[in-house]
Amino acid sequence: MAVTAMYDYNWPSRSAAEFYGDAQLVHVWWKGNPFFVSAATFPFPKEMPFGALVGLCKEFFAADPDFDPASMDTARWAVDKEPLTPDMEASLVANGVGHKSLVQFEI
Amino acid sequence: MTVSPEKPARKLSMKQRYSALTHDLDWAPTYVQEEEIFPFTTFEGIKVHDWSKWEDPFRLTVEAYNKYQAEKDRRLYAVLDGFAQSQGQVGLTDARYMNAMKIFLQGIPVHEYNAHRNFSYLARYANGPGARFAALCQSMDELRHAQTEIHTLSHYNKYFDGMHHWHHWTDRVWYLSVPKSFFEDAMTAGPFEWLIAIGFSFEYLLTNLLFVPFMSGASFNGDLPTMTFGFSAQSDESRHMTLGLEAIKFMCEQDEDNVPIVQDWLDKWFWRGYRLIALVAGMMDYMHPKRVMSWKEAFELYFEEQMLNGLFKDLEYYGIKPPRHVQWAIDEKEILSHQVYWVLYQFSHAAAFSTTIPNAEDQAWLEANYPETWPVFKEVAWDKAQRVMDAGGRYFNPGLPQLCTVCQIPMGFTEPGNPLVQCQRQSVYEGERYDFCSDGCQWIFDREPTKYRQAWLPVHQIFQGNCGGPGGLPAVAEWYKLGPNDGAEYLGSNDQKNWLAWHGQTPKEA
Amino acid sequence: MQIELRTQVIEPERKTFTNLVDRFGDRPASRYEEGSIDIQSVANFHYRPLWSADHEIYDADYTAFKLEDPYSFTDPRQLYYAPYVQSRAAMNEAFVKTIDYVEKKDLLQKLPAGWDALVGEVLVPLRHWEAGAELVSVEGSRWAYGTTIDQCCVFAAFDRIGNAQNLSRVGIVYGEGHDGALAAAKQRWLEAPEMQGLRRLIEEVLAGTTGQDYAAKLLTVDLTDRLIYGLMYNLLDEAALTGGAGAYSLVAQHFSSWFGDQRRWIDQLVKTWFADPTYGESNKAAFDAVLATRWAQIVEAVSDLAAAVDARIDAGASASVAASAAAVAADLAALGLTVPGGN
Amino acid sequence: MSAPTASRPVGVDLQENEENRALVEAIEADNDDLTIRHMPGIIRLTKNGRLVINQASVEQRLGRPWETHEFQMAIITYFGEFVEWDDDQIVIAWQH
Repeated sequence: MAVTAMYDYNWPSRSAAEFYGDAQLVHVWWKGNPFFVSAATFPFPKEMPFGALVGLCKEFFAADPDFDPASMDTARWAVDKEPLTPDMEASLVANGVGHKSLVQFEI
Repeated sequence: MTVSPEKPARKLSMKQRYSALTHDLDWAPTYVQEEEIFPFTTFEGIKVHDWSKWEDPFRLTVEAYNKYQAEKDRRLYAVLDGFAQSQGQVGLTDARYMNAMKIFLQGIPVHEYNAHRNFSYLARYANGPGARFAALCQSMDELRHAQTEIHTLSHYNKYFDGMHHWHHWTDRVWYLSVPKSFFEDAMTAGPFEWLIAIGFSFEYLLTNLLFVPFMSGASFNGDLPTMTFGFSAQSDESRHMTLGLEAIKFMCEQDEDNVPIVQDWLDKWFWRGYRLIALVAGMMDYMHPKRVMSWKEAFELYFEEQMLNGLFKDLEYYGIKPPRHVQWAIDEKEILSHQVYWVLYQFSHAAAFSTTIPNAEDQAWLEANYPETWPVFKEVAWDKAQRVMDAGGRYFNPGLPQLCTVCQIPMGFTEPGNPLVQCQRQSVYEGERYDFCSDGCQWIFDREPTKYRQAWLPVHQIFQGNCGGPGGLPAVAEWYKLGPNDGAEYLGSNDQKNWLAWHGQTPKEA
Repeated sequence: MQIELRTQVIEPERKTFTNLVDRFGDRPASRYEEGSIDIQSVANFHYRPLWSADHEIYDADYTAFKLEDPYSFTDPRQLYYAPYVQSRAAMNEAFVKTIDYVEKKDLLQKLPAGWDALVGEVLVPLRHWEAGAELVSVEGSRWAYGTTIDQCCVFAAFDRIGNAQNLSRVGIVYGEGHDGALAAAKQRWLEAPEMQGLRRLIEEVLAGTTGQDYAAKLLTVDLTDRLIYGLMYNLLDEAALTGGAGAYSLVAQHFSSWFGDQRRWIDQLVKTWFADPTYGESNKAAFDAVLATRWAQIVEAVSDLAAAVDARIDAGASASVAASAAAVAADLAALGLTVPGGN
Repeated sequence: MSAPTASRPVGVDLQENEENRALVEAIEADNDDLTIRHMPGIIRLTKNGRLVINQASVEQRLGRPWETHEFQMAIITYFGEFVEWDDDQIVIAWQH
């Protein structure tokens, strides 16, 4: 829907992909564990392998005293709510992760 | 001229006199077109046929306004002076109470001030003299509120951290973008939308929740100055509520075609305002050491009973329905404050207030007031946070949160009926994804995507290097100008140390 | 049980807010400073206005008059809300005492014929000038950059609607408690030839026929006020005393003392604009532009008013306005400004 | 159709202090079936239908002249609508 304004109101996004160069924002969400009150946003390189994201997650979510890093190896993944069996060697982009995508896992 | 020996009684009634002193000052221009003088009141599509139908039941004149406002301020400043002279801060329930007032100072006066500026816009550009004068009085009031709030908290600033740089923080720090984006959203709208946004939805529907139980709570916690300014501000607020109510009725009565536009604005601004005052829910239930009533009870009393059962029955007459997404708000009343405080707790290392785990007394109160939701929340959140604490740590979230594009609160609100799973909504507009915490925020974005995609989202800006460059959190904190004592954990904080010293205690005794 | 007297002095952590320490040094700040400096948002605005394609919510570009540091201007009266309403409550109380006295003694009914006509046909219609000036003032309250300027504007707006109401009360008393005199006065504002110059001026200013610069508009009104107030509330105040119209003087004194207060902040603002290290010269040029477009119109409009005064009483109004205009022009020239028509 | 206005509550929250005692007493005297609730600093008065504040009742208890404008010094919030605010009376009710 167009904004009703006194002129053609078409201001651009201030979070657009172009502002992040070779990186893109990615939201990582541990679904079902509200100890992390919300998903976390990261500026990940587009070409970063998915496996590197998993590696970072193992460190990041260790803030939860009950977290077992090994459990991530069997996590169920989804990107933008579509289930995904990630190719750990392939890049985020190749795994369908775009700018401001929601990468979620359940363990 | 003949002079009668006995003066007759005043010949003009209060209403006629008010009309002579306000409405009658106006005239229809003939040297220029009316729309040249009032250029902003047509583009929104609101049709007004007769501005003289705008009613102001208060019928204040400048003389009466100055007289009563001067008296209110005399009383208020006497309380402030007395409190400062007697070192009243020593008599608060606890220093951690001050954290609520830190958020208040950082997040409220600047927006009272914004309201002042935009009511000046209405006072200038509304076509009708009645509406303009009511707006001018409100502009003055809002300036008053900004200043009395600053002056009230000025004394506390001398003795507590987390207040001294509020004006710098308010334009920059992440959680303060929540109120900032709310008011800037309203200020960038046209004059009629502003009236529905702030005049009606915020002032009439929602500010009671901010001011009444919260200020009563201040009194309960020994904060007499805050109670006094709060109630004093509220006495102006009743005029503002009246303006808001008049605004919605006026628009609906002027033309049937206005009703759907007003309904859309009401739907938008109810949700926008409700999300904003979620912060108050967290402050009331978790940051006040002693509580008058829970958020849930306040919501039932001041929103469900007064507004849904009272006001909206009245507005049915015009074809106005209760706000879209109101049921979502009702469903959230059991859980809202837990989620908000949990956000504040885990990100207070990057904030100008401190937080701490609710103590045994707090927990008993939470259990009694939220018997359904507190035990669930306690288990997944606070028990774990306590274990981290017991092991010598302090749980802070190691990252930056995903923010809702519209309300800008970290996306910690959960799906209705499922307190363990956060609500995730996404829209794609012109190829770009946007995230939302709720159906309400998503609906608002989808109506006006080219407005909300401009949002200066703090997390996104940090990653663009616009908040102190690429140096990570330390660089951001420096750019925020946060001092070492302004945030993080309350226990062991400078505030707590001072508090204990004032009371002749050491941390161990506490 | 022992009661220990607390003798310890609690040392404050700081004297005031950090922005004020940064600006003024480590000293306690006044309530004026805490409530007026740096209150307005300045950074990271979220959305663009729906009603303007080329401005931010707060934007120094709403006017050509600029300050490198907006807070280099402070109100010489140091008025924030509480002292403002307190001082105005006192002023209103004094006015009410006057008007009640005037009413009780039927003083407006006892005016000499010329003064009687002057009050009904020239003075009371000026309530509409005040109402228009109120709108110009409150426009500044929205568009000014910085709280200290905005605050002076909103107080001026409130003062002026108050002036309009006070003139209306004069009209009600003049009309012996009815609003008939107000209706007649409004008719004069709309139709009497001597009022049309002022009405055209204020309508054009509000419409922005020579631009939407709020500060230029304020200055236009102020220049006009200097002549109107000089005539109606200074010259005629004196003339009333010698002309047997004491009631006029009783009323006029309130307006002239208000105007003295009003001019203090405007003079200070102009002084600050002109002294600005970066914008001083461009501010002067902007003032010159106001004079070039409006000065002749202002003098003519108030001269028409003076002629109407001269038609009713013998107080030398036209000559006085001409002298006032010359004096104002000389003041402006002394500031380095160019006044059209010679100084 | 909405519920009749007579059966829907309206109300005011006033500052609970010595200055407002006469006002509260006047409201209590002039409004039957008033519900009263106390909170710290606040007295909340609610009633179904219509709530009336009479200048004469307040003045009688106060022992001095009282302008209806003075009500603004006492009020914290209200719900309903000011359907009348005159020299001698203030009425809060729903309209429809």
